[in-house]
Amino acid sequence: MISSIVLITGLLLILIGLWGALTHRNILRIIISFSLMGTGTHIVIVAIGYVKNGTAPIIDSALGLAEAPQRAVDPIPSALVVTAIVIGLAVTAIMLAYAIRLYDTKKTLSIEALMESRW
Amino acid sequence: MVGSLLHPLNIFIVGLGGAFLIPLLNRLGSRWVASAFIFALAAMTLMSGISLLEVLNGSPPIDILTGGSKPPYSINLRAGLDEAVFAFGVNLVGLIGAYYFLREKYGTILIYLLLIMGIQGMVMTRDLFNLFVFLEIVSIATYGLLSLRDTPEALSATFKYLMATVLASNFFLIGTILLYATTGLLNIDDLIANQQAIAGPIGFAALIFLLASLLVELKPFPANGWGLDVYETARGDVAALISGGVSTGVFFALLKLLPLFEGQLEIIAAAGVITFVVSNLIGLQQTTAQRLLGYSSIGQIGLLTIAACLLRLANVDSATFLLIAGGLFINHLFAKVGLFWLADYVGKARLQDWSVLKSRPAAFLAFAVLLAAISGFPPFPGFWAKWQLVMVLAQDERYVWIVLILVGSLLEAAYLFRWFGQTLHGPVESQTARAGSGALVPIFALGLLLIISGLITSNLAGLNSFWPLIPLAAGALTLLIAPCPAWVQCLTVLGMALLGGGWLISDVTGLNGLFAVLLLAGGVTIAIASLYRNDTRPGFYPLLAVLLLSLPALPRASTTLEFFFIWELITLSSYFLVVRSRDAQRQALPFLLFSLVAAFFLLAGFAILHADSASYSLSALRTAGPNSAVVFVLLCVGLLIKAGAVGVHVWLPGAYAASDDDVSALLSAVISKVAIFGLLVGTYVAIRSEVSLQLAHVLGWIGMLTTLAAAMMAVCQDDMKRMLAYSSMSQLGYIVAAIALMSHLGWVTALYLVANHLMVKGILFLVAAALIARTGKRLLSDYGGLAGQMPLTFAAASIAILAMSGLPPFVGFGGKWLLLSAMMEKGWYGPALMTLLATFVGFLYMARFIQAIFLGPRRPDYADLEEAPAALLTAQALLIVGILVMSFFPKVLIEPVSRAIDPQFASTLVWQGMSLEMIYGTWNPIPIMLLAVAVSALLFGLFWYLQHAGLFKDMARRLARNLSPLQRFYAFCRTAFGVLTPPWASMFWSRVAVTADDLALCARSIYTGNGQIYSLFILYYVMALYIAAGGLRYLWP
Amino acid sequence: MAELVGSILILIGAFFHFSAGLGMVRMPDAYTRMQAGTKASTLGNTLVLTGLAFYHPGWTLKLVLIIYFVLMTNPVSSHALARAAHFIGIPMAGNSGIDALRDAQQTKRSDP
Amino acid sequence: MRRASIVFAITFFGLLFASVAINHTQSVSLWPLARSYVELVPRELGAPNVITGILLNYRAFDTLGEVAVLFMVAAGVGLVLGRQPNPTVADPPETARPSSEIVQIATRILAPLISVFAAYIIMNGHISAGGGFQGGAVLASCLILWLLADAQFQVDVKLLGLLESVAGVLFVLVGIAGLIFAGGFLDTRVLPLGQLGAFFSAGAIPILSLLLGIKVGCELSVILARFRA
Repeated sequence: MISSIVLITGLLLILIGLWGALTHRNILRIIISFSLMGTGTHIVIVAIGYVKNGTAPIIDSALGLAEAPQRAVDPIPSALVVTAIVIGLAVTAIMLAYAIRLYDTKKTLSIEALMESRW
Repeated sequence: MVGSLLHPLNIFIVGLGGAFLIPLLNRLGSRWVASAFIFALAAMTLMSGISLLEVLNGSPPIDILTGGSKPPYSINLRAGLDEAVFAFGVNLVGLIGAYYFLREKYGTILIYLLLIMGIQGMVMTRDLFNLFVFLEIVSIATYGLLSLRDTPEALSATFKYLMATVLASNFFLIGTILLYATTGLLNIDDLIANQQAIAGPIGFAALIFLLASLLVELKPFPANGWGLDVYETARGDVAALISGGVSTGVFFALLKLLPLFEGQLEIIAAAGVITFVVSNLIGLQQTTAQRLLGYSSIGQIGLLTIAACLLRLANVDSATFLLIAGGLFINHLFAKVGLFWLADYVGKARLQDWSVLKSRPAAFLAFAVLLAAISGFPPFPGFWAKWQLVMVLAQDERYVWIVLILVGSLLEAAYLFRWFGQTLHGPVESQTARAGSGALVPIFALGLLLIISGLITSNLAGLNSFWPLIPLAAGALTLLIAPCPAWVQCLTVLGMALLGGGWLISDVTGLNGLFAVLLLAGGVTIAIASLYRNDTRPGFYPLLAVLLLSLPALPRASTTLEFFFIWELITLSSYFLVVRSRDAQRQALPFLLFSLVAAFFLLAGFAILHADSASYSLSALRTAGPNSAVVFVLLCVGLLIKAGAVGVHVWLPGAYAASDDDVSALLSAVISKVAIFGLLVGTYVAIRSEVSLQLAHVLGWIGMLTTLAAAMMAVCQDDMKRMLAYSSMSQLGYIVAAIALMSHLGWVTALYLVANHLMVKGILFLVAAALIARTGKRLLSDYGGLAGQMPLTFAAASIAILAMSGLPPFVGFGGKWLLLSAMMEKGWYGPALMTLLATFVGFLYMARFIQAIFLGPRRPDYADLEEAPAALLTAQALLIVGILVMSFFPKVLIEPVSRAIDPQFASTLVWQGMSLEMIYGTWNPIPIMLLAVAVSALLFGLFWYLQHAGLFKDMARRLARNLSPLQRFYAFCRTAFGVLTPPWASMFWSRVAVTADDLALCARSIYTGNGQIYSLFILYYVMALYIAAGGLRYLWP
Repeated sequence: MAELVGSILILIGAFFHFSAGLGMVRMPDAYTRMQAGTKASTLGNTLVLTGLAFYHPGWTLKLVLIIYFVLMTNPVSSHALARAAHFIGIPMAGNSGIDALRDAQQTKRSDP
Repeated sequence: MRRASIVFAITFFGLLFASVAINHTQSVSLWPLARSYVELVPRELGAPNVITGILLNYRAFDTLGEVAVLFMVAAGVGLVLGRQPNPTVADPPETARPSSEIVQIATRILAPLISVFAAYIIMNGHISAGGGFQGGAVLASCLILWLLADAQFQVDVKLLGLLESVAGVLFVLVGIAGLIFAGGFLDTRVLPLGQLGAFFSAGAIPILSLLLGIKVGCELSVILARFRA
């Protein structure tokens, strides 16, 4: 049940991100929407990894070595999400850098101004 | 130890280690950074080269393990044959391209190195999430490199690129995790192994997301506006990396995951073909160089996708798959990257400003080589790959795909060579292209690589004999002696032609042998005339060498592949010869396009032949397969286009008239015979099957129609060379009709006429060349009374005219008479009548040619005109000797001809006689001659009467003010025939061109330049894929 | 017995959190919303954490550290936020017209 | 018209995601691959935290790629913003509005606390939750606080760049050591596994985690410093 809730929130976040990226005119808002979409994807990744009433796959006093396979949550999505988050951050950083350069050269942040090359 | 040192895993260690070291080395100085950069790239190229060699001579795909354990637990990479070829190609280009980045800041060098390493990773990794990481490395490296050009357009284009690729990588991530949700696996091999687990809405959505993200990264048609803007605005070498490197990585990722998309192969191929055709269509409307290259590169990737999917559907063996996919990829990679570097070197955005390239002949040669490679001309890998692709598709009965691919390639050749024409004929600015010829070295390296890989792919594709490459070798040799004076080059070319040609035709027997001798002798004699010009003509002599040697090589071809290879070589070299002349800019492109269409028809015909008889040999044409009628029609259409039949003749007069004088002589006398030889080879099959006989009848009618129409149009011409062009078109009509008779007598006539036409047209065009060389004027009305000044030329011209018109005692009469009797024998009364009519109209323009130039009052300003140049006269003399021999000793030609054709037909005619009279057997010549003269006199009188009776009174009166009665008569004929031959053909073809341009205009209008619209297109593209793949069943509960 | 005291403390803490939320929604202008949000939630955190300490006596040291950390960061950040808001001139609701910071800055400027 | 097409596209994707969400059944047990990971990591690598075990050993190639991504972003952002007219001319830090003394004092108190916490996360990556990436991020947050608080504080980008590349090179060297001494490239069983849960255990994972933490911390600070400039 829990993973369905988390999954739905993740998917909703992706939709909101998509909607924001397509409707807002301001570049910064577009970048925020894209990072929102990224976060949504990360939440979906974590939701997929959830196992019914499972705990974190860390062997310590709370979770013994023998019972780990039964009660641990799937470790692979968590490992993937760490990498995905860092990539999401990297891409957002590059987008922000370009937004700054665009503002420097064009003195406007609206996406309508980026229409030089067409056809 | 050495083995482990050169293990492909070290590619990534060197790549990453090198990248991390570069900032440290930067403290020591930029020289260190540059050397470390070159060392790292060279090491990576060496390693991928070694692994390619290992895999080539048989070792199993090299597995690379990481993390110290077996694949399902840790990530593994693989360097199989396909991976090694793709990786080595990209590495090579990366190493050569590093030249442009040596002086950049260390940050750029670092990113460049990681980009190349990232592409290797994408090609070799076998883990899905690792593929995502490498995809991100490549994308982020591209974002970093795109910032090198800091103009506002570049920044906005990059931002659009960012938005699209972030969207695509998010879809990839969603696809990966949903796939994990259904299968619990990340390793690609495991995923493919238990593919049936990927089911239900989640599995389906996962596959579609994965597929969509990879396709979007390949910039498919509707959703690639962002890609084009980046190609247009990025720096040349960065755009080269994107089109060459990044697209390779993404394409190979798609190739790797194809087994997962078994159900959607048709859809992916459809997406590829739409992209290929439409981007090439829009290419017609482009004005900036890099955007045009962007369209072409996106089109080529589309073609690669088609090839990958259809080959998988036809489940071909891995060698053919590598030949086609590898060939197309290598072709695209080297040619496109070279052109982007050239764009950087020229530095001009607009197409027409590229004429500055002419100031550097070497760069211009590279430009031509790269363009020819992209449009799939021999000897480059693209040609062999496209040939093999069409063969496989025909076997798989995918005819619609063949048509679409050929249409796309035609469009691509159209805008590429229009660009070449603009560059060649554009105004030459004073300042040369940006200095620094060092930047040219990488481009030459790519040109060389293209040729080498072309040769390698050629023997992969089954061309295992060496002789078809002799023409190219000769061309290259002549290129080396370019600095020598003109006559030295011309003599060497003639020498090589005689030597090579002699060897080529030495062991060719039967009809082919005859044609080989004819083509070689005709070509060399007419080429002697080229000695009359001793101005330096850059590039003329190598092309002449290629042409002269490929002509005799054609009859030697025993397989369809060799035939097609030589055929394309002739087309390519003749196009370059035509386009060289100044006023040929508008006529050269139609010449090329129609020849290409002809070549594509041939290709289609051969493909279906191969599909039928599963053999490449030309002799397969002899046996009637299930759809030999289709093969017959395709071959005939192609060859008729090349022979300039009426309706598709619009290219002929322009090309013949506009090219240099000696080239037009070669074109009309010798190269047109190539189409005739093709007809002889192609129409054997007609003898076997009944339906082809009816088709042959139609062919006959087309031939006669061409003759009549061309003759009438010839009369209307005032330009000397255009008139001769139309006249050679009408003579070809005779020959086509003769072949169409499909009888022994018919084919003997055909060969007889071929020899006659070659000699006659050679002389007439050389006469025209002499006249233009001396007076510089081209219009018949400018001439008059030159008989006195140029007696020899006058004599040669009159002999040729007499021979051509068919009046005895010269060879023309024999030909006409044989044609008439053959038609009578076959019972074709209609065409026979038209022959007579055409002969009469022929008298008109031939007489006009002599009368207008040599007879009549001499113009005052031609008083001091001396005789024609010696070279032209010697060539004409040789041809006249040929005519005389043919007229008085016909057995010299007829005997071997009938022997050559005997096996195919019942031999109806036995030749014992020596001289002319003996040949005619039952029909005595005298009455025939009288009949011919009487008929022409009658028609002559009829026309004279009509002219006096005032038909077209007003038009004649307007013309007739100061003309002599004869000129008034010709003016009247011109008006009469002008009415009879309305320009339907040229109107139709120009309307075709206009509709193509309009289609391109409305297709490109979807690229509005707005980043959000492009992202919306991407979303709709994903939706379209989902629905097309049958996703609706999941959406509708 | 300890659980009872703990749960009462957590309940009060939760009530303060709720009031913080309510304040954020109902307060008229930026500054009042900021102070409501910060003060109530800091107290709320402290109460919840002390309640937890009663539940798991073993964690008290860590919980005290966390409380100390929250006490340090929450007010400081809202202070910085309010100052920045004032700097870029976000309007204040109400007609009291008293703006201590502005007066302080003026006096500082008039006699450096 | 555009808005309508956007709405249509979003609803379609909504439907698509709905079909995924409805058919998603919460998994009751681990996938075989995941199950073997949970069993293998503590036994083979000696690392209680399975995720860090996967990240730094089995899928270390991903992490190496990941680190390359961050490395490129740091260089890329430098390239993109490199050409800005030198910011010190536009609004020199001297005239930049100094933050109030409350914030400065708080920073002086908090900064050591945060960096200790970051060190804890990095070094205990293989025992409890955390690891190189997360620790690096916390380290970077400490630096941001310092940057915000003290306008004159100029982070030494050159030094961070050096530290970053040294950490990267060491990371690759440890990978190569794995290739030579242990099972394969990036195999952390180069050092003794030690006792499960001890500070110095699980082979080279703590070292990799440390290098990763330093590298990510420096890279994020370099990016942020570049943004502030």
